[in-house]
Amino acid sequence: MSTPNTLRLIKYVDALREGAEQAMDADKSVFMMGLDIDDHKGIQGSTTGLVEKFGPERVFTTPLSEDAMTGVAIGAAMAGQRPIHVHIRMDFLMLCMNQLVNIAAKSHYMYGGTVQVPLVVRTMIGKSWGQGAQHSQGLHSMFAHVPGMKVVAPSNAYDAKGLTIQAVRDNNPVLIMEHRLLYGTEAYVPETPYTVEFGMARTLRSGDAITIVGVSNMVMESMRAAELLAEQGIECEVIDPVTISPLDFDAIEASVNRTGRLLVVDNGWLNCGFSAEVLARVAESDHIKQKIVMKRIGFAATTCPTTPSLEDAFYPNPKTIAMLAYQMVTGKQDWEPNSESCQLAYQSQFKGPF
Amino acid sequence: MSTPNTLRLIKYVDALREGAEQAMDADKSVFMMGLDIDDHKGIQGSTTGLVEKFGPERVFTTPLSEDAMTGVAIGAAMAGQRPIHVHIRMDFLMLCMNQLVNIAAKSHYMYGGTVQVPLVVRTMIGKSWGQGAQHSQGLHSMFAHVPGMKVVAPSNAYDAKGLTIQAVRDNNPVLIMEHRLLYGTEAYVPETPYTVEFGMARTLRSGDAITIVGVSNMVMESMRAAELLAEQGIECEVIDPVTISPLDFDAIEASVNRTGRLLVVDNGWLNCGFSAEVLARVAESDHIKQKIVMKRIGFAATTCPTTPSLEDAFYPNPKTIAMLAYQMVTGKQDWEPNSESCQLAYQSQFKGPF
Amino acid sequence: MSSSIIERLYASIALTRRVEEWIADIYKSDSIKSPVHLAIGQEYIAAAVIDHLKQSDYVCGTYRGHGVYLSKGGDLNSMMAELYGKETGCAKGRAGSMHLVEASKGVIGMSAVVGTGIPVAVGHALAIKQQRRNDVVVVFMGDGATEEGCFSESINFAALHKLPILFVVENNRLAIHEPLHKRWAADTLTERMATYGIPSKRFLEPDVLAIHQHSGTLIEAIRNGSGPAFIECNTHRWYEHVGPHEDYDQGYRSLEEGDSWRAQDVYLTLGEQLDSDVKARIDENIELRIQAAVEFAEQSPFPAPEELFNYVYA
Amino acid sequence: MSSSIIERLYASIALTRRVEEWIADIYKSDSIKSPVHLAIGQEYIAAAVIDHLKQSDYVCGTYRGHGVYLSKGGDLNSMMAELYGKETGCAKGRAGSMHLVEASKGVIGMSAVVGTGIPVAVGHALAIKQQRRNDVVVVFMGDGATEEGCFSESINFAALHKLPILFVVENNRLAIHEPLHKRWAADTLTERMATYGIPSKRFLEPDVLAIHQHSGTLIEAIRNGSGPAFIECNTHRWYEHVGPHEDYDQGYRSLEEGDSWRAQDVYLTLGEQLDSDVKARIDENIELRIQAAVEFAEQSPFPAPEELFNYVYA
Ligand SMILES: Cc1ncc(C[n+]2csc(CCOP(=O)(O)OP(=O)(O)O)c2C)c(N)n1
Ligand SMILES: Cc1ncc(C[n+]2csc(CCOP(=O)(O)OP(=O)(O)O)c2C)c(N)n1
Ligand SMILES: [Mg+2]
Ligand SMILES: [Mg+2]
Repeated sequence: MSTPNTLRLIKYVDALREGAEQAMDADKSVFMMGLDIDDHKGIQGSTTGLVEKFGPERVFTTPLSEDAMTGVAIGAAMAGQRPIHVHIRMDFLMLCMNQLVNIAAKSHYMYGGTVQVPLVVRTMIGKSWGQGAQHSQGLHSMFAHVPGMKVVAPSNAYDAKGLTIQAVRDNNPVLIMEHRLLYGTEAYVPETPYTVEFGMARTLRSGDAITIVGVSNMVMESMRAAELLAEQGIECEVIDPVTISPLDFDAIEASVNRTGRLLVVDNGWLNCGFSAEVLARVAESDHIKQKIVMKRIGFAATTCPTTPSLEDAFYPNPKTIAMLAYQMVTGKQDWEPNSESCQLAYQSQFKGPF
Repeated sequence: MSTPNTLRLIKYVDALREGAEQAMDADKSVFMMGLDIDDHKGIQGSTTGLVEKFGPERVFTTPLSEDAMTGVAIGAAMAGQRPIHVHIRMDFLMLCMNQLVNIAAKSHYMYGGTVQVPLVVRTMIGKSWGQGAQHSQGLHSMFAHVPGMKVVAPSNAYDAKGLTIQAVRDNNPVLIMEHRLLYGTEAYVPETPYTVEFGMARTLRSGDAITIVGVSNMVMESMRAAELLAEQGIECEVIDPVTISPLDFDAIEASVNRTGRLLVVDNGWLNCGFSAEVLARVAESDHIKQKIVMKRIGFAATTCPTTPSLEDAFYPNPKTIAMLAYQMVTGKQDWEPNSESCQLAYQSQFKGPF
Repeated sequence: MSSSIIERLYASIALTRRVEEWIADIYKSDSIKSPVHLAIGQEYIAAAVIDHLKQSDYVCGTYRGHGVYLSKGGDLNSMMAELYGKETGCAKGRAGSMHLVEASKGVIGMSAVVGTGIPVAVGHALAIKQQRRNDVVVVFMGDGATEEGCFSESINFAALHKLPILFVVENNRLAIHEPLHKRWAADTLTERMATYGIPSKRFLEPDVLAIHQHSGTLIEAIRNGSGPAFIECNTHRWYEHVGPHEDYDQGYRSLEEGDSWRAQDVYLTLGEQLDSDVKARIDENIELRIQAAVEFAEQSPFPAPEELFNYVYA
Repeated sequence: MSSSIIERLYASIALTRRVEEWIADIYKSDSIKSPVHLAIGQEYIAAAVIDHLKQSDYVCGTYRGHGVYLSKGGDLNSMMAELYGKETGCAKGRAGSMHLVEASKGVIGMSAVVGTGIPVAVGHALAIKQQRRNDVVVVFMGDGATEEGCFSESINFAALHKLPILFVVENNRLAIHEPLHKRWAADTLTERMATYGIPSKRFLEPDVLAIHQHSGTLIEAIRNGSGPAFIECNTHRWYEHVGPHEDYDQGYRSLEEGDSWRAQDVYLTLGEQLDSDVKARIDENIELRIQAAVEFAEQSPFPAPEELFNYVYA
C-alpha cells in the first residue's frame, strides 16, 4: 500500500512493537490488552514502552481469564474499538476457542452482516529450552479451519510490522502467529507505517527442481535447506505463504506446475492441518495436469518433549528438509549435509528462561 | 472381537445407550457425566434409563461448566475411573479445548507413560431446523490434528454400539462424534457386547469408477449418491472410515489405486480438515503411481445459516455429491438427478425443537 | 408509582407475552423453522430493567431473548421475519430466534452457547468507557450461565475496571430440566457477587415495581461512574425449555410450583392496575402490530441460495 | 507443638529450599535445559499441609512444583534427572521441571497452563469418592490461577458433590510481575469461597504451625466426609518468576517487601527451634541426597531419539 521509505535493519520483536505503536498512533480506537504486556519484560520486548506512551487505559494487563478476556475484546470490537489481544503462547488460545470460534469468527455472518469484529489476536509459538508440551504448539490449522477467521504468520521483521498494521485495519478477527525464535531476527523495515496485504505469498528463492512452502520460522529452515541443496545443484523455489488464511494458492499452484514437486514444511502437526490443505489443493487443481511429487514435513506426530535429545527429532530442520527434498528430486537417499552447515544462527540466540 | 449373536434391528440412539449400558455393566469404574443426561429426555434418548439402573453416583448431570468438568473427567480417568462425558452439541467442546488438547491428549506422553487418560467424550452434531451457527459444527478435524486424541464417527447403529464399547475400553481419550440426524436410523445390532476396532475402514459398496469416502452421516448421503450414479452405469466404491483418527488409510489407498478417483465427503469444513488429510495422503503415497482425480465436498466455507434456503446450500447432499462424482468420472456436467430421488428418509425424521 | 410507569411496563410485558404466545401458536404450523425458547412468565424482568435505558445503551440477552430484544425497542417485524428465516429478518435470516440482534437499537447479538454473551457485554462496557460515553450495558443471563467460568471472569474484570454494566440473573432455577440443587453448591450467588465489591441484590418475588425502582437507581449510579452492579431475580419459566408447549406433565417439576407463579403473573396484575380503556388500547395496538409482523414475515422472501457466501468476511 | 512436627516440617522445607538453591546454581551452567520456577520462600505452605497426607492421598501442584513433589515423597533423583531431561527422570525426560509427576506417590502430573490442574485434582477426588476410598486430595495453586474460570467451576462442583479435596492458594500477590490490584477486583477470595458453603480461612502471615494445625484439622474432617475446604496463604516469592535469579532490581516490587518476608523466613525460624545436632544431621543428609541426585542426573542417559514416538498412545 504505502511506499516503503527509510529502511532500517530492525528486529522482528521491534517490528511487532512498531507496527502496533503506529497503528495506535493512527487510530485512537486501537488498544492493546493481554497478560503481562505492561510489565518490564513487555512480552519479550514486543510491547515495551507502549503503556508509557499510550497510558494504562489503552495498554493494560488482564486477569488470568483468557476466555472472558477474549469475549471482552470481541465485545469492544463490536462496539467500535479495535483491540489487539496478546497471548505469550499459542497454547493458551485453547482457553479462548469458544469465543474465537463460536463468536468472533461467526458474528459477522450470524448477524447478517450487521456486526463486525475487528479483533487482532497476537500469539507466539515457543520452541526449545524445554518449552515442552504446553508452550510449543503451532495451532494455526485449527483457526484456519474456521470460516470467518484470518490467520497470518510473519516469518520476518518486514512482515511482522506490515501484517500487524494490516491486521488492525482489517474488519475481521485476525490471528497473528509469531515465533519466539524469530524475535531476534533482523530485516530491513520502513520507518513509516505500511501494510502487507493478506493472501499474497512471497517467493523468496526461485528454482525449478522443487517448490518448498514453509510456514513461520520454517521459512528460515527451508531457505537454509535450499542453500544446501543448491550446493548439490538442486535449485528450490521457496515460498512463504505469509498468510495461512486467506491462502495465496495461485502462487503455489503456478510454482508447482513449473517444478512438478511440492514439499510443505509446516510449523505444526501434519494430520488434518495446513500442510494437508496445500497438498489437497494441488491434488484438486484443474490447472495441474501432471502428477506432482508431494510430501509434507512438520512436527512429529507426538506431544512435544522437553528433553533436547527428543526435541531435536521432533522438529523439521534444514537437514531433514534438505534430505527429503533431495530424495523427492533425485529419487535417491545418498546424500546427507553435514550437521554444522545445518545450524541456523537464529536458533542459538534463544536460551531459557523464556 | 466378540462374535455378534442375536441381531435386532435397533436405532442408533438405542445402540449408543446399549453400548454405554453394557460398558457400565462390565466395569464398575465406568461412569457417565454430562449436562442433562439424567433428565426425562436423556440426550434424545441415548442416556435414558441409565440413572435409574446405575444410580446418581454413576450417572449424573453437571453444572454448566464444560471446561472444569472436562478436567474433572480427566482427573477421574487418571485415578482409575473410566468416565464417559456427554455433550449434546460438538460446538460446546470449544469450551473444553484446553483440557482436551493440553491435558487429555498430552498426559500420557508428557508424563513419560506413567499416566493414562481413558476418557470417552460423546458429542453430537446438529443439523437442520435452524440449528444454525453454534449447534451444527463438525469439528472432528481439530481433534484429529492433535496427537494423543482418538476420534471416531459412527455412521450407523452397529458402529454406534461397537465403537462406544471400544472407546470405553481404550486407554486414551476418545471422542465419539455422533450425528443428530442418524439417531433414528436403524441397523442390525447384536444384543451382547462387542467392539468395533479402531482404524478399520468399512467398504459399504464396491465399484471401480470412483472411491467415495464419507464421514458420519455423509456415509448415508454418499450411499444414495452411489445408487443414483449406479443408475447411470457408474459404480462407486463407498468407504466409511469409521474412525477419523486413527485412520485406515490402507483401505482408502487400495481402493483409490483401483478406481483412480477419490471424492471425500466430509461432515465439516474443508480447509485444513480431514478431507484435506485424505487427499494429501493419497498425493504422498508411494504406492500410487498414477495421477488420481481428487475432489472434496463438505460444509460450505461459511458459518452455518439457520434459514432453510441457505442451509440447504450449505451441506453436501446426494445430488451435489452425485453430480460432482459424475463430473469426475465422465468429465461432463450433463446430468442432474431429480430432486425427489435425492431425498433421504432419515433427514425428514428430525424436526424442531431439538 | 406513577401510572405512566405502570403503563409503560405493562405495554412492554404485554408485547413480549403476546408475541411469544403468537409464536407458540404459529410454531405448530412449522413456519418457524428454528428452535424457540420462550420466556413467558419471565418477561417482567427485562421490561423493568430496560425501561431505564436509552437507545444508545446496550442490552445483551440469550437465546431466550425475544423479550430483551423487544423491550429495548428492537423492531418486531424484523424479529418475526428472522424467526421465519426471511431476508428481511434482523439478521437477514441467518440467525433465527436464538441469535437476535439489532445494532442500531443497542441490542447486542445474542448467542446460543450459554454464558458467551456475558464477556461480550462487558466488552461493550469497556468500549463505552474508552469512548468516554455516557451509556450503560445491561446483560441478562440465566442461573445456569453463572456456572460457566467466563461469568466469574467477567464479573471480576468488570468490577476491577469499574465498567458501566449491570448484570441481571433471571434465576428460574432450571437449566433445561436440571434443578438448581444439582448444579449449585449453595444458593448464595448474590452474596458471592457482593464479595467483588459491587452492589448486589436479590429479588425472591416477581415484584416488578421493586425491580424497576432498584435497577433504576443502579443504572443511574452506573451511568455516573459507580462501576458495575448485580441483581438476581427468582422467577419461573412457564413453558418447556425449548418449544411451544407447557410441560408440567413431564415430571421434572410440579404444577403447584407453576401455579403459584401464575397466581402472581405480572402481566395480569399490572394490567389490572390500568384503566380498562388504556389497557384495551395497548392490547389492541399490540395485536395489530403482531398481525402486521406475521404478515410481513410471511410475505418476505427467503434469502437466495446464491447469497450463501455473503457476510463470511467483513 | 511437638518437636517431631517441627523436625519434620524443617526437614521438608529445608529439602525443598536446598534443592532449589542447588537448582539455581546449576542452572547457570545450562545443564538444566528447561525453565525452572522456584518457590524459594514459599516452601512452608506445601510442607505444612502435605505433612498430614499419606502415600495414597494425592497432591497437585503447578509448574512451581518442586516443593509439592518433594514434600509428598517424590523421588529426588528422578526429579533431578527430569530437570536434566534424562531417561531416568520421573517423566522420562519428557516433562522437565514444569510437569513433575509421580503416580506411585500420589503426585498428580503438574501443568504449565495456569489453573488446569485444579479440575484435574477435583477429578481425583471424585474418583476417590466413587472408589469409596479413604483418601484426600490437596491442590495447590497461585493467586493468579484463581482468576481462571475453571477455578470457580471446580470449587462449585467439588462443594456440590462434597468431594474430599482441600484447595490451597499460595497467594504471593504476583502473577509473573503483575500485582494483585491489577487483577483482582477485591482482595476477598476467602470470603468468596465461604459463600460456597465450605470452610474457608486465610493466613496473612507465614505462620507455618498455624497452617499446619488448621490444615490438619481440615484434612481429618475431609477424610471423614465433610466435603471440601479452602485455605489462602499470603506469601512471598523470593526469586524471579522463572529462572535462577532474584530480581528486586527490576522495579516491579520493592526490596523492602522482600526483606520483611525474609525476616520471617520459616526455614530459618524453624531451624532455630531445633537442637543444633538434630538440625546438622538433617542438613547433612539433605546435602548428601542432593549431591547424589545431581550425580544421578548427570550420569543418566538422555532418551534415545528413536524413542520419540513412545507414549503417544497408551
Ligand atoms: C455452553 C453450553 N452448554 C450447554 C448448552 C445447552 N443448553 C442450552 S440452554 C441450557 C440451560 C441454560 O440455563 P440458564 O442459563 O439457567 O437459562 P434458561 O434457559 O433457564 O433461561 C443448556 C444447558 C449450551 N447451549 N451451551
Ligand atoms: C492459562 C495461562 N495463562 C498464562 C500463562 C503464563 N503464566 C505462567 S505463570 C503465570 C502467573 C501465574 O500466577 P500464579 O497463579 O499466582 O502463580 P505463581 O507463579 O505466582 O506461583 C502466567 C500468567 C500460563 N502459563 N497459562
Ligand atoms: Mg435457568
Ligand atoms: Mg502468584
